[in-house]
Amino acid sequence: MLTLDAVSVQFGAFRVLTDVSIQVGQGELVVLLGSNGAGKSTLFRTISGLHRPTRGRIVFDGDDIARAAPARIVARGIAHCPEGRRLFPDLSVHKNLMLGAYSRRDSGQAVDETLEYVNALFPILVEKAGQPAGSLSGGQQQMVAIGRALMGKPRLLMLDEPTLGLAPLVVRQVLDAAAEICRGGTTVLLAEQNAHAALAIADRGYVIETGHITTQGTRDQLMSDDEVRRAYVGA
Amino acid sequence: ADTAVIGYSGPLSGGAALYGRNVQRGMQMAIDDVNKAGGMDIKGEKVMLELASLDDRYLPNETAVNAQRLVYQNGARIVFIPHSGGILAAQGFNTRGPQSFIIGAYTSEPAILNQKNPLQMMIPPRYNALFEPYAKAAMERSGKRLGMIPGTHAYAKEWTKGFSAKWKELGGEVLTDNAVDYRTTTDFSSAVAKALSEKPDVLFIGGPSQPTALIVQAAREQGFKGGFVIMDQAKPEEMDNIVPIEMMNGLVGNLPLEYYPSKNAPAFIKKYQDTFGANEEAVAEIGLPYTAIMVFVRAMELAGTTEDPQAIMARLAEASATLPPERNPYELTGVDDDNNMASSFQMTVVENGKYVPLPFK
Amino acid sequence: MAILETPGARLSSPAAGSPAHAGPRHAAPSAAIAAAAIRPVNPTRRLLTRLLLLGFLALVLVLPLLVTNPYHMQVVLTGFIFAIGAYGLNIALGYTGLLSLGHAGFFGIGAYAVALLTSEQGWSFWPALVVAIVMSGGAGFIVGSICLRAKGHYLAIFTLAVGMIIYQVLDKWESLTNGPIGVVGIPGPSPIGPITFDSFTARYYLTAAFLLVAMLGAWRIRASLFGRTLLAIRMSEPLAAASGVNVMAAKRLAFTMACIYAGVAGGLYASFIGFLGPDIAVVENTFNMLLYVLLGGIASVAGPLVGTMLVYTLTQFLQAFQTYQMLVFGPALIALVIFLPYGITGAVTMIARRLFPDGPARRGTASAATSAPQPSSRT
Amino acid sequence: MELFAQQVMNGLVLGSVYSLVALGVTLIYGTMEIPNFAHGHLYMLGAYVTFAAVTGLDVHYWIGMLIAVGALAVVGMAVERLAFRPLRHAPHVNMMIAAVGLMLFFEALAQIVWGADFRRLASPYGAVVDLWGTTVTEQKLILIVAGIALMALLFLFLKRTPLGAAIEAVSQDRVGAQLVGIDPERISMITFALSAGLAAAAAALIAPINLISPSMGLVVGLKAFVIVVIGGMGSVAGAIICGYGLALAESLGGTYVATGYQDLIAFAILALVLTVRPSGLFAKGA
Amino acid sequence: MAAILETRGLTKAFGGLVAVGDVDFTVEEGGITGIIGPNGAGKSTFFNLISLFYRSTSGTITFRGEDVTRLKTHDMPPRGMARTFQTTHLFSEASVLDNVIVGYRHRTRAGLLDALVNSPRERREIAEARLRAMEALDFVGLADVAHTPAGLISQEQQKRAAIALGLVGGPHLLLLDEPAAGINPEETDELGRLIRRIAAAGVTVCLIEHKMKMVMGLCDRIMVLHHGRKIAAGTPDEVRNDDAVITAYLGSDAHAHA
Ligand SMILES: Nc1ncnc2c1ncn2[C@@H]1O[C@H](COP(=O)(O)OP(=O)(O)OP(=O)(O)O)[C@@H](O)[C@H]1O
Ligand SMILES: Nc1ncnc2c1ncn2[C@@H]1O[C@H](COP(=O)(O)OP(=O)(O)OP(=O)(O)O)[C@@H](O)[C@H]1O
Ligand SMILES: CC(C)C[C@H](N)C(=O)O
Ligand SMILES: [Mg+2]
Ligand SMILES: [Mg+2]
Repeated sequence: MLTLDAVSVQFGAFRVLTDVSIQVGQGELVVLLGSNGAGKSTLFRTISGLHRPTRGRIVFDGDDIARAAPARIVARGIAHCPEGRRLFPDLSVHKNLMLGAYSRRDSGQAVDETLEYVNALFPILVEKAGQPAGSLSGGQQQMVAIGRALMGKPRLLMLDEPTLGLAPLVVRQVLDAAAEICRGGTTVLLAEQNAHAALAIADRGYVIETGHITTQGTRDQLMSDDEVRRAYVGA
Repeated sequence: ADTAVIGYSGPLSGGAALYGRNVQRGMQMAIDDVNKAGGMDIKGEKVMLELASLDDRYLPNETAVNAQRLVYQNGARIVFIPHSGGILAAQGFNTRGPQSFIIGAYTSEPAILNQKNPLQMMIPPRYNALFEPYAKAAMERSGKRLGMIPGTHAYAKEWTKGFSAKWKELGGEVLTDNAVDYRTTTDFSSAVAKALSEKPDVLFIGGPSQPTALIVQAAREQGFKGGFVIMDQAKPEEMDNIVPIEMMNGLVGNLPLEYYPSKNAPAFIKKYQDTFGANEEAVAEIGLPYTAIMVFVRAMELAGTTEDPQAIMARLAEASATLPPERNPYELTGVDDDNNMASSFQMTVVENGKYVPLPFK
Repeated sequence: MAILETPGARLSSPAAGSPAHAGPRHAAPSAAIAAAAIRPVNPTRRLLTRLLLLGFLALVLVLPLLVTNPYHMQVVLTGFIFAIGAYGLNIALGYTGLLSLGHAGFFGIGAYAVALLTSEQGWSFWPALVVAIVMSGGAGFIVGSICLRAKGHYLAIFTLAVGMIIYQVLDKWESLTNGPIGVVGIPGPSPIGPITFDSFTARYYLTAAFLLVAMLGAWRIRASLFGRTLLAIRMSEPLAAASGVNVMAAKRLAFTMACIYAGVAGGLYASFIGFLGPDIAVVENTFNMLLYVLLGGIASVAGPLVGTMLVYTLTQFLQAFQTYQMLVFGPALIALVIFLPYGITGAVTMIARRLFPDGPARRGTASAATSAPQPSSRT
Repeated sequence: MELFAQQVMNGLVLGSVYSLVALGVTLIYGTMEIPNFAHGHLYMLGAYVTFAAVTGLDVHYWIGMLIAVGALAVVGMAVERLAFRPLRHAPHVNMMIAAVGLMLFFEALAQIVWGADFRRLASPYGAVVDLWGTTVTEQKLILIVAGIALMALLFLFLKRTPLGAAIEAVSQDRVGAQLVGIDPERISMITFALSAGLAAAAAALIAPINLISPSMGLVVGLKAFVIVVIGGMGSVAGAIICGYGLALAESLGGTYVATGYQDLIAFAILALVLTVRPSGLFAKGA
Repeated sequence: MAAILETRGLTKAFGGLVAVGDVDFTVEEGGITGIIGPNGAGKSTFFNLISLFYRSTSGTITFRGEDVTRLKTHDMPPRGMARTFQTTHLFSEASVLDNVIVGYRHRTRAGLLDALVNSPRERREIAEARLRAMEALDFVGLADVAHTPAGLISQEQQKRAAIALGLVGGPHLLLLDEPAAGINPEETDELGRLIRRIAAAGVTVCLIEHKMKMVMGLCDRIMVLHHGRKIAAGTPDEVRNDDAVITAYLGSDAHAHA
């Protein structure tokens, strides 16, 4: 459903992505591995329209969205749970979640259902609902961010290092949630450094290094790739 | 030189812009008249006049810079300034410095006379001359209890001080001072209500004409029946464009030029309204600067120079006493020994919707 | 061995906790490290900077010979005076990130101190100026102690109010200040020995001297440890505090310094213009000085002067448009802040950086004439 | 006692104006943190446009007001687009300077188009009514009622509608907002239009009571900033309460303390409040 | 070993919520102490309390024998306590070197007057500060980016820069809040070695971390917080096998990975 074709991104003289080409098929869970500064977030930001690619096409459902505005892209059904969470710190947790449904056009009831789904995923958010999001703990904020992305009922969900700063238990909850979401029919694109856990739930994966896609393959191929094991699984 | 430059530095923008513009208009009118009449006759030579104006937003330091500019760039030897601050700043160097120049001082603030600056003509009357006649007129007609809602600006402060002192001296009773800023106050009602709560017979008010008129209106709306004394800054002829003149009954103030017992006034007013529109009033800020220019013109002609300030000042008295009538709308009779031009002035009281002139006693 | 060089290792030395702990063992650090600590600066740029500085000093010195027209002189003089005020604002805003919208108020305090003492008490200018410094500084210290607990926007509006209050006091406290009528006949600076200050030239050199001292101070502060502390506070107060900086004390000191600059400028203003009214303290004047700092180049050492002179001449030029001048000036301001976000010096520095880049490191020196423009934190 | 009632009434009139203007400032400054000190000048323009419509096109007063609100909404958007949007990434004070530029521009513009002298807009509702021992003109009653109605509407808009939430969202995290499908540029345009419109409404309501002049906006504008800060940046309720609070303090203070100090009162109160509570009365979060 | 830091009944409530409740905790001089616990357990709050970033609701904090409970944030670094923040926090516009120099400020005495007259003390201390900062950067391996604006170096470099900023003042105790968050396994191991070297240099380290592999490998002692309360403390092995900890935090197959 999503195809990147030789996408390059440049900041001034500084090229961050070089001819990145990836495919994400309907209903897949694809993981994007790469260390700091490799370009994962930049790639996501480019897909969701926050950066303009200097070259290449980004095709979603057959249309090139490479130059569309973020709002348009969200409306088309791509949700992006960004690095650094990007919550609305002074707004209540509940308002943060509801804003996730901003560009939804379906009934309020449908939105409420999604809300219940999110609350089931992260029960702590129910008891924090009234509290300003900024006052939550690092991990709790991460949960709000994921929840907000889910509220858009996206067809493609991009999670940028969602387990960052989460307790081991929660790490698994979150990744299980991602898998769960995927099973529910939503395509998931996941950026992770915690490769071991991520690959456990992924169908396929790409490895990105300094802006180039260096390796790609199915979960098992990547699992057994020594390079990948050394650098990202850290086993 | 075949043209002589008259300088002007006044507020052309900001809160006092209207005031500054009026003075500028008066000057411009005079200069046009002189030029239409073929200019000045300086030792048999025709010399045209030219006005150079700069905006000083009522700020003394701007006036200082402007005055320098007018003198040293535009070659002016006479600079009109319409506010005491700027005048006092200019006094710092108009007699010293490479080139001395004359200050045409359009302010009624007596403080500018303290320095006895030899190169200065004060144009409007000193307001302290008005206190007694105003007070008497108001007391006789309306009563002895004086409520006060004057403005808070420098000019109003001085007025209030002097006038209330005089009022007491004449045996009147002065109630609390409810001064408000006429430019920034959004609604005068509360000040008026406060003043009226003391049941005054006369209200002392005054700032720019229009807000002054609004206070009259608010007072009437709240049922005030007494009279008013207005500072000379407010012009009855402008106020009656804002509120029906009946509301102004019992109001004591400066006599509008149009009611002056002066043969020259009507022509002047007509000329002004032909130039600037029928509903523009030829107020003192127009007529007095006009006359002042004419005085200087005459003085330059008598002195036979446009260049030498001292020489021009030397002939000022003579010049002001011998103005040709068509150039003297107020029929002024000459400067006093402080070089104050309009030292004699007239007042009015409004009685059932009419301006009744009252000559000074 | 490397371990011995680590800060941690130093803890084992008895002198730990005192600055003296940079003990003998560290007297001779590895040359490489010592060398690396010095910023590599492009020599050409440093040279140009120095030349610019010399040229500037020379110009200041000979200006009266070039400018004979008293009007131009008056413009320069008034410009210099406001520039001093602008330098104060730059210390608060540019260095420390404290937006003081009450700056004109402190300018007014200094001005009235000099005006009243010289004209009414018959003091001579110099002691009066000292009092002006003490008063504006004292007021700054007190106000700072209260206001600086508020941050960002709250501080801005708080100081705006303080400025308004100062103005109102000058306007209403008639027994002291003559209220709106103002102070009349303020004498010029009294002579020092044989030197009198009646002539424009003499007054010029006096003002220029004050200006140069002000600039020197601004430059020293910026280059100093104290200055770095201020810059740190501007960039992040919490981190500065967590790094052991007494944020409140430093801010208060910077604020006081700024007010002293304003006070001195005010004192000169009063005695040069000869008349003083309350409206010197109105917020428009603060905005003007803000403008000078910004267009010149915030946090830079040349900026305030450049900005003041530029804006001042521009307004003089625009006078030709009469009533229409603000129709031009207003949009001009907007355009300038849009296209020169870091002011003239900012733009110049950036160009200079392009032309003469530094060595391996990507950062330039904070040199006297034009120093790195720093985006001011959202104050 | 009668005096007291009269002054409370006057306070309510003034308060309605303060609150309306302050609400505009809460949106722009309190929420989007754009220090548009020229807001008072938008208010001034609003008054002039109403005046021009009523006298020039001689439409009815209410139509005049609508025209003013519409016109100012457009001006507001233009201001956002031309002056403030280009400065989004610039240091914050640059916006203040831009605001100063706008002030100078608008004031000069008004002076050139409508002249430096005061203008007067006659009210169709000039009649004087007696109310609980106080005398007020109908116009003032209208001002109070309309003012309160407008505030209620705005409050609901901000707290109940997605668009309202979006405004706050954008102000707190632009990127975050974009990622939930909000178009920040559209939002800030709407916000500016809204606040300029409010200012115009306030001006149109007060115009018949007061005089119209190029410099009428400055002080009201600055007081609005004071109100917003006392009320706590971005707090709508705070702005309304403090708007009326300040107005009452001024009219009553003017009566029982001393007149001529109104402007002092406003700023003194602010200083006191911030001394005790460095981040305002109704500050949220902190 | 003596206690370098000791808290008694330390409590912090935000409105109704008790973020940290009645925590008695001791950090032994030397070595590495870890704090773990679920998200929202109160770990960062605990750091904010002992670094006096927050005022505690009740309880006492003793640092090197001195009761510091009522002191201010900026009083701690001079006494030898330094910290980093969970979301890496630097003066991003300034060069990395200038960042670290700020960390040395509390060791210097030169003030406004020294600045104005450029006193010998000013000159001496500036040179000194530069040198110490450079040493600190060298120690964390960032000497080569010393003159780069801190905002332009990578996430992981920024984390090390923050550590240098803490180290330069020569602290006795260094608090690290999730130093390894968001960096990959390889770099995590590298960071672990750095932390060891810091401890070896005589600095007591106390860190919050969710990466169990790192915590278990690094720490001599671990405290576990849950709902603001201390539910366990002890050696990695004790903690790892503590049922309460497993159910609350680790999950059954914790030691498997991560
Ligand atoms: N706006 C920008 N301007 C300049 N450089 C940028 C910008 N955004 C990112 N970069 C650089 O691009 C590179 C890739 O950054 P990116 O955040 O995409 O990496 P990442 O894979 O997400 O790393 P991490 O795991 O830390 O999130 C980094 O070197 C970063 O410094
Ligand atoms: N300033 C605050 N105001 C209100 N509540 C707060 C504030 N700071 C923290 N909290 C609450 O206190 C609790 C502890 O927060 P804290 O940040 O200490 O958790 P943590 O242990 O650091 O979690 P994480 O590992 O996710 O960082 C959380 O429930 C959080 O919502
Ligand atoms: C108030 C105005 C009438 C000006 C006044 N004449 C003055 O001297 O400033
Ligand atoms: Mg990333
Ligand atoms: Mg934490």
